[in-house]
Amino acid sequence: MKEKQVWNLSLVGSGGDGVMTTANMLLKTAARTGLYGMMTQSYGPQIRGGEAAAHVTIGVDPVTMVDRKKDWIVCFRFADAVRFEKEMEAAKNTVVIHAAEETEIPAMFAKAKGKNIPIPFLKVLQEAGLSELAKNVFLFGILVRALGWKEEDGKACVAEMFSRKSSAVVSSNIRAFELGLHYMEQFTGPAKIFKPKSGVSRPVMTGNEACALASVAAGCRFYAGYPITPSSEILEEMNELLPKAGGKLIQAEDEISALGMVIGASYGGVPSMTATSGPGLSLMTEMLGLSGIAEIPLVVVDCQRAGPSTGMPSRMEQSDFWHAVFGGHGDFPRVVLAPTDVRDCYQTMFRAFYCAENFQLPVIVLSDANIAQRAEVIDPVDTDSFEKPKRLNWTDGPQGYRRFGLDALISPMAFPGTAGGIHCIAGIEHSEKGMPSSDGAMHEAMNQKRFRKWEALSETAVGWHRHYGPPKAPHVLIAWGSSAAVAREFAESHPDFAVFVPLILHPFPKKALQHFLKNRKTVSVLEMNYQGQFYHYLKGIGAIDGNAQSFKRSGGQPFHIEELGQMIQEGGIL
Amino acid sequence: MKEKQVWNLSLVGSGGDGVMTTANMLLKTAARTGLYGMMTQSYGPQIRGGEAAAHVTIGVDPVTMVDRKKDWIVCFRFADAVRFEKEMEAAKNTVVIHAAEETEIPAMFAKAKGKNIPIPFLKVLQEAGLSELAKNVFLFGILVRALGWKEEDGKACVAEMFSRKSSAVVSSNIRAFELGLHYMEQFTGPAKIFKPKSGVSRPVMTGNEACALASVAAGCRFYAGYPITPSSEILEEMNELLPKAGGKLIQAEDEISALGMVIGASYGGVPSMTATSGPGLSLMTEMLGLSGIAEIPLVVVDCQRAGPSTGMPSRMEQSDFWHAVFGGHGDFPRVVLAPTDVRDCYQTMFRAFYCAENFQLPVIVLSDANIAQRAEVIDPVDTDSFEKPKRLNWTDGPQGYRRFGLDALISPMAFPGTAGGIHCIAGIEHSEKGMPSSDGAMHEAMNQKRFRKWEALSETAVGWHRHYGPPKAPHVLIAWGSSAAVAREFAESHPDFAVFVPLILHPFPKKALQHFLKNRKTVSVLEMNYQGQFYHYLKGIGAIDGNAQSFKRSGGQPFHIEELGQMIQEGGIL
Amino acid sequence: MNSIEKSPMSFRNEIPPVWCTGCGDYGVLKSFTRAFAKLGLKNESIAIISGIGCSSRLPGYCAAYGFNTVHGRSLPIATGLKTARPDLTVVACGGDGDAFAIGAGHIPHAIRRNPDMTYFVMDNSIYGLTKGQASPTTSREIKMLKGLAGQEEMPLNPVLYVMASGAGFVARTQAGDMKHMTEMLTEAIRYPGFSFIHCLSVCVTYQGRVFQEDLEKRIHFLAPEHNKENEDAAYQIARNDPWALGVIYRRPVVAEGNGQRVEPVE
Amino acid sequence: MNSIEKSPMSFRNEIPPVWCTGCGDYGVLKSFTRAFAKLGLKNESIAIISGIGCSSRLPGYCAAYGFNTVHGRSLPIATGLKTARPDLTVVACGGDGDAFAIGAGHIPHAIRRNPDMTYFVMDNSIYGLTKGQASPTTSREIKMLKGLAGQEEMPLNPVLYVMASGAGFVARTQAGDMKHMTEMLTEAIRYPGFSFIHCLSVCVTYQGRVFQEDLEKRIHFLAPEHNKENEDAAYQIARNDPWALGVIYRRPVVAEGNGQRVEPVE
Ligand SMILES: Cc1ncc(C[n+]2csc(CCOP(=O)(O)OP(=O)(O)O)c2C)c(N)n1
Ligand SMILES: Cc1ncc(C[n+]2csc(CCOP(=O)(O)OP(=O)(O)O)c2C)c(N)n1
Ligand code: SF4
Ligand code: SF4
Ligand SMILES: [Mg+2]
Ligand SMILES: [Mg+2]
Repeated sequence: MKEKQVWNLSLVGSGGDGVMTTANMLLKTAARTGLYGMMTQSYGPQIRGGEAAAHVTIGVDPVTMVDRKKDWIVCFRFADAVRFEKEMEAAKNTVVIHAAEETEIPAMFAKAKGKNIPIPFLKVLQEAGLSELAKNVFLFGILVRALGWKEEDGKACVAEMFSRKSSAVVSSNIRAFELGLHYMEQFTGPAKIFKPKSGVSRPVMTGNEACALASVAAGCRFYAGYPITPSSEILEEMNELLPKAGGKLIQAEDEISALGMVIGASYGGVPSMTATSGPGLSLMTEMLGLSGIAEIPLVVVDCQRAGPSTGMPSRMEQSDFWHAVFGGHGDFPRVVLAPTDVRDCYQTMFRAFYCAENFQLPVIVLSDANIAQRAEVIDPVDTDSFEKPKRLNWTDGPQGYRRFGLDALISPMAFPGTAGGIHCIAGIEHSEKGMPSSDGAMHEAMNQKRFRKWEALSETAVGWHRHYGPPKAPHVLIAWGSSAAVAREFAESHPDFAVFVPLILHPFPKKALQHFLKNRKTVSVLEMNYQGQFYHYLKGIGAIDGNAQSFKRSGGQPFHIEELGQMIQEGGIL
Repeated sequence: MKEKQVWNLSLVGSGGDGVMTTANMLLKTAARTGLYGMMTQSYGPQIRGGEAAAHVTIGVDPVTMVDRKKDWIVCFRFADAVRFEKEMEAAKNTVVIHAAEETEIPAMFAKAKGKNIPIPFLKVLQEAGLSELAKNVFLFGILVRALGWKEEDGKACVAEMFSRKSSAVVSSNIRAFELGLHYMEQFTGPAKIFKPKSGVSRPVMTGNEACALASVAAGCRFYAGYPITPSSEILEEMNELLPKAGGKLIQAEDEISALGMVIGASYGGVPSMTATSGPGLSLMTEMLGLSGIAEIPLVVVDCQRAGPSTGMPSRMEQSDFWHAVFGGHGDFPRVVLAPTDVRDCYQTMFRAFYCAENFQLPVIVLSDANIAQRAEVIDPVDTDSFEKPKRLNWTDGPQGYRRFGLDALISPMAFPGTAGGIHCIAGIEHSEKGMPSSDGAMHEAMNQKRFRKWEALSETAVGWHRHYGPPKAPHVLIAWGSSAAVAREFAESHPDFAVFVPLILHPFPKKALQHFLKNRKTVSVLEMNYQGQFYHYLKGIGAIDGNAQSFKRSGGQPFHIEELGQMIQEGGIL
Repeated sequence: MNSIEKSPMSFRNEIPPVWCTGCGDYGVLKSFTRAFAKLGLKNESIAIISGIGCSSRLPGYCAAYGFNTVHGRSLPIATGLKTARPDLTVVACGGDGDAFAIGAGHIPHAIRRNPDMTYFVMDNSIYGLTKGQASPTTSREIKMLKGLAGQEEMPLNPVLYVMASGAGFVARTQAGDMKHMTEMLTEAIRYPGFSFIHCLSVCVTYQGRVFQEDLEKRIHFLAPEHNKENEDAAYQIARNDPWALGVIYRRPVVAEGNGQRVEPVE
Repeated sequence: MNSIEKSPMSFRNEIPPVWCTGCGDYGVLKSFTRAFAKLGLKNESIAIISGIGCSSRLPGYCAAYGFNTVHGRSLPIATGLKTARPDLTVVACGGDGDAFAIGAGHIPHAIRRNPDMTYFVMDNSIYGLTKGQASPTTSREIKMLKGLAGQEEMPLNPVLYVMASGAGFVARTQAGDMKHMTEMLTEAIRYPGFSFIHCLSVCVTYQGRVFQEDLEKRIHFLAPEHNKENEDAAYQIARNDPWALGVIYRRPVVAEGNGQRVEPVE
């Protein structure tokens, strides 16, 4: 197993310190030079202006997770750093850069025997005649030097960052950048030099941005949503994208209305979606059932956060799974998909619209606070290679249009405006033509019809999963969503382990898993929720047996690799 | 196996025929004479005035279900009868009474070789100088004679029925009753004579009435609800009962508000509840989670109807189970109970309040359209023998009240007004004192705290299940709610079968089941929903294994015994 | 517009309504078909979106696209449809419970968005479908008389509620007067923006004759001198005359953009 | 009532607010504690119920019972509490999004029920907690300026909305004026029925200085001759003067029953 070529950095500050901007510039520059990277953000309880941390990992290969062990930690105030103690570990070689005024090094840095570099930020800037506000760009200069990156790449990034500001602002920031670049020389040569495998520049985006971009590419032309952390950026992004694509967007008064509008627009023939988080998904429950019985395509992205109720709005968790699969009174088919990282959001959204539009049912995409809001350098996605969603529209035909004909697997939809296709639908159980029925036999027949689609979809979704690790490894980890990364990372350094990652959770690719599990010794399911929701689901559908283990905990920070190692050990597997 | 002493009757008519009144009087008279009975009602799509059927079963022992095979069928119009064909079967000995004007006997009565009695209702009444409106009381007289009941019991019932009307109305109805009584003599002696085991008179009520009565007896003093079929009678009944008990009731503007009000009142220290059906339960999802995280006791009765969405509002189904157990984002504990008949509603509601109040969590009672609205003659319930719900209130103590102390299994509640207990709670994850926290470790600790209660409750709920049939019977049926009756009935005539009926569904009495299943050959789960919700749940928690079978179908009519027999046969068990 | 006038019956399908004999909703159904005929609409260009309730069954009886959605949500669904498909004539409809109880929160927002559609509420001051509970518009007298829950609650004033939310077209009519209903509906559909019609209606089964007689005694047409473009006058009527029939308010159309919008007045 | 006047600080707990420096909510918190002191209330007899939002964090900082519930649902929860426990002083509070977007449907019904409680809305015309999306009260200018969604939507008029729903006590105040806020709150809590306070407030982070300056320029106290018991006058103010501060409407208390209710006027 070869050493991974990554560099882990954390930046800690308070409102006004601008650590997020620095981290962003770093990631953008990495992308420009052909490197990969990932950035996550973390905030204290303060609404604005409180402590904040940015965790950045730069790598030669695609970065799948941010390590807790840091190569460098920069903090403007130690007190702020202590608040993020659980997110970052100062190891032996960790370099700690801190404001020179901060003298009492806290216990969390005790192990850091790397280097300890106090920097008198204000003094240096003042002496150069620069404003304190340029502190973060000065820091950016320091980091560009530490990484051995080209000066012009850094400069281009600064120029881009401030492109909307006056030229005076741009030039003083460029000066601050240069100052940082040269300041660092007195202490050290480059901390780490990466040779990118190619010089190709790649896009940087968050999971929420990727979801929005992919949805529009997949044909979504209507969005209605209600803001909620950590999904709001999808609404904001769609508000930019849709008008340009000839689509429409409404910020609804609540989530019930949001999904109602989506149903209305989709009923009108337009591929439509919303995004929300747990509390919103709970409120959408009744509308999901309406979509199910009236066979109206729709897509809901749920950026999961720690629940129940308001829970911990900015922290990740994977605890909406049960609700996504089982929520809602009565029986109706629905599809649940889960991306594992930012790039996955593309394919996932295409698949989501494919399932919704082609099979006329509700689709829930389970993202989470981590994927939703972290930024990644990603390989560009060739969306042309994806199957385009296509709704079976009814155009014309003999008299007697039956919206819910029991003879067809997929009944063509006549949307309003279609001559000759006039009919009335309802959330009430109905006959083939859509008329209300309270006949048990018709109800059973319609349930069969609705679930036949779901079974057919299950046959179509072949290969909607990934696996890693040796085919003969005795131990298998099953993981989904953003927690898949740590399982994969673990398996990379433990050849006894293989990993199965479903990208479609419901209907579950049971055959593929059973094939994968042949001749294995142990099976464990990793997920971030208290009850082991996915584990119990897999047992309920007979995909795993009673010997399988459940590795789980409540949400908060992403799983780290030592944590998984410990779970595996405690589970008696290692 | 001895022949059951029951008499099955169906009455079919249209609006104005008054068949429901006749059926009601029949049931009340049965109760008065010491017999048991059950009545279900069925309506066509017409809002009011359309066809209607009443199915009544009278028995010497408690009646657990209405048989599809009828001893007598009375119909004013054959066309109406045909619409209820699926609910009633005319067997060889079935007596068909019909209006004399109706001459073309439909195919559904072809098998009925019993007797066929045409009655010129209008003519007889006219000749006696009575109004057509008295038709149903005249019919009542006929039936009282057919059953060999005492004239005075029938008369008392007529008098009671019309007690609010003028004496002229009472006396003309009494005359109509007598007319029926004597009219019948020309055709037949009594059709069936029952000897009640004792002459004790028993109450008649529906499941919804029982839920309301029991709740008030259990200490409920606040109700908020929004009307919805088939739960509205609980709201209406509580509106009668609560003011008398010093309680309060609000008809809310929707179900979200209803459960919100319940949370508010319960937060104020008052045992509180609501009732609804599927669509309402879906809307209450977010509030359930709030109750879970803020540890606020509440009880929701869900009178299940066929879903999804608006579904078939007046038809039963058992398809809200998954939502009750798994619905809602995030992890939170909840309890799900299910009565199997009207009388069970008493104990179930006591247990519901016991679980909610003593363990500070949300409790869902899964009733269904059948139990909710059918009327039964029941043995009186000794509620004094039930454990009274009791909330652990915080009265006083040293400084530093901690609402969510991690050291206690059940943390005492200080409700507003309690001096020295001041604190603030939230749907946000919190510290022991209720302050917002976004710390993963605290979240895990609080999840543990919340689920510890649920596990403790599970230990307390010992014996909250029933079983029937020989301990060594090789085949086991697991059934819940109103579907338990048919399983039980089947087992009564099939000594190879035993039945397990959980009265608490979640947490599930796994140990009791496992004990019960020892040395059995087959296990099957019977339920009325499309996906086999309970079956999959039992597999998921490891209560049954992969060999168990799922017997299920969508909702509509209750299971009948031949249907179950066929399922068992097709399942290869018989 | 009316090149060839179609017959109202061509907007009715063959399905017999489930309503009770004498229910006000029959008249409403007729006036819907008459208005569609009068406006010369194509059947397939109409979409009628309702919630749940006796009155919400109406779309099922029209020869037009229809969607009998879930309780209280006709407006979000209609708004989504109209926004995505501005070419359609969208009419939302339902009962007083559907509109003002569970659906009340959607009304001000549908109005704020001002889609070019019509909302027709059949107000029988009762929950018909669920068998006679009080609705937000049930009078305190009737609640007391019938022993219904909510006796201390003041009834809501629907017309004032939509006025205060900023509706540009507000009219009242009654289910017993087909001619007037048709007129109001025609005008409302023609109005290029959100239009609201409050239709006083009778539930023969749960409100009965006294209610109907009372209603018939009180209703009256707006005085001919009422200036419907005068907001002050409209507020006077909205606040003080719950029985006035006619167009109570019609905000002048300042500019008709491509979406045929009424210029919102802040 | 004020036998021993407690200090406002005795209604504040030790928890530091999470609000941004300069946020209007700080002032509101102070005025809450002042009003409680002025009214001589017992700490434990007060229950403050909020929804979710920056402003909804307020109960957490008071030395009183508090419940920071879920988004948009403070009124149902407060109504349930007050109905079950009429002995308590119940104050519901929250932001403009909480109140008029997701919570809008509960407002007319809370008002119809007329529980003796106060609803205090901190209206900064923005969603603060979720980082600056438009709320139902955001002006079209600001939406256009900031490129927010909903630019064609007319803003809601909160005071008119509650008036039309039948509120008996309606006042407006602003978060920059502690004295006035305290006064309004005191009067509102004393009013024996449902009272509503519309508090113009500033979100320094997502609305910023221009908004604040504009607000300060426009606000003014109601003319001293304004007769708050005159409903017509109140409607004039409600409709035409969105910047007037003071008690806009106070329905005379006709009878005080045992529940201290205001006689509802139909
Ligand atoms: C979420 C939900 N809650 C409650 C119901 C039950 N329900 C159906 S219609 C209705 C009210 C009917 O009253 P209204 O809207 O006035 O219509 P009407 O029948 O009087 O025409 C109610 C409460 C439902 N279907 N869905
Ligand atoms: C059901 C639900 N939807 C959305 C949210 C996200 N959310 C939290 S606060 C808020 C709005 C905040 O605005 P406002 O109520 O005006 O309060 P402010 O922060 O401005 O004081 C939203 C949309 C949520 N918590 N719950
Ligand atoms: S119950 Fe009332 S509203 Fe419903 S159909 Fe009958 S008369 Fe009409
Ligand atoms: S974001 Fe705005 S409303 Fe929220 S605390 Fe900051 S200033 Fe106040
Ligand atoms: Mg109605
Ligand atoms: Mg706000």
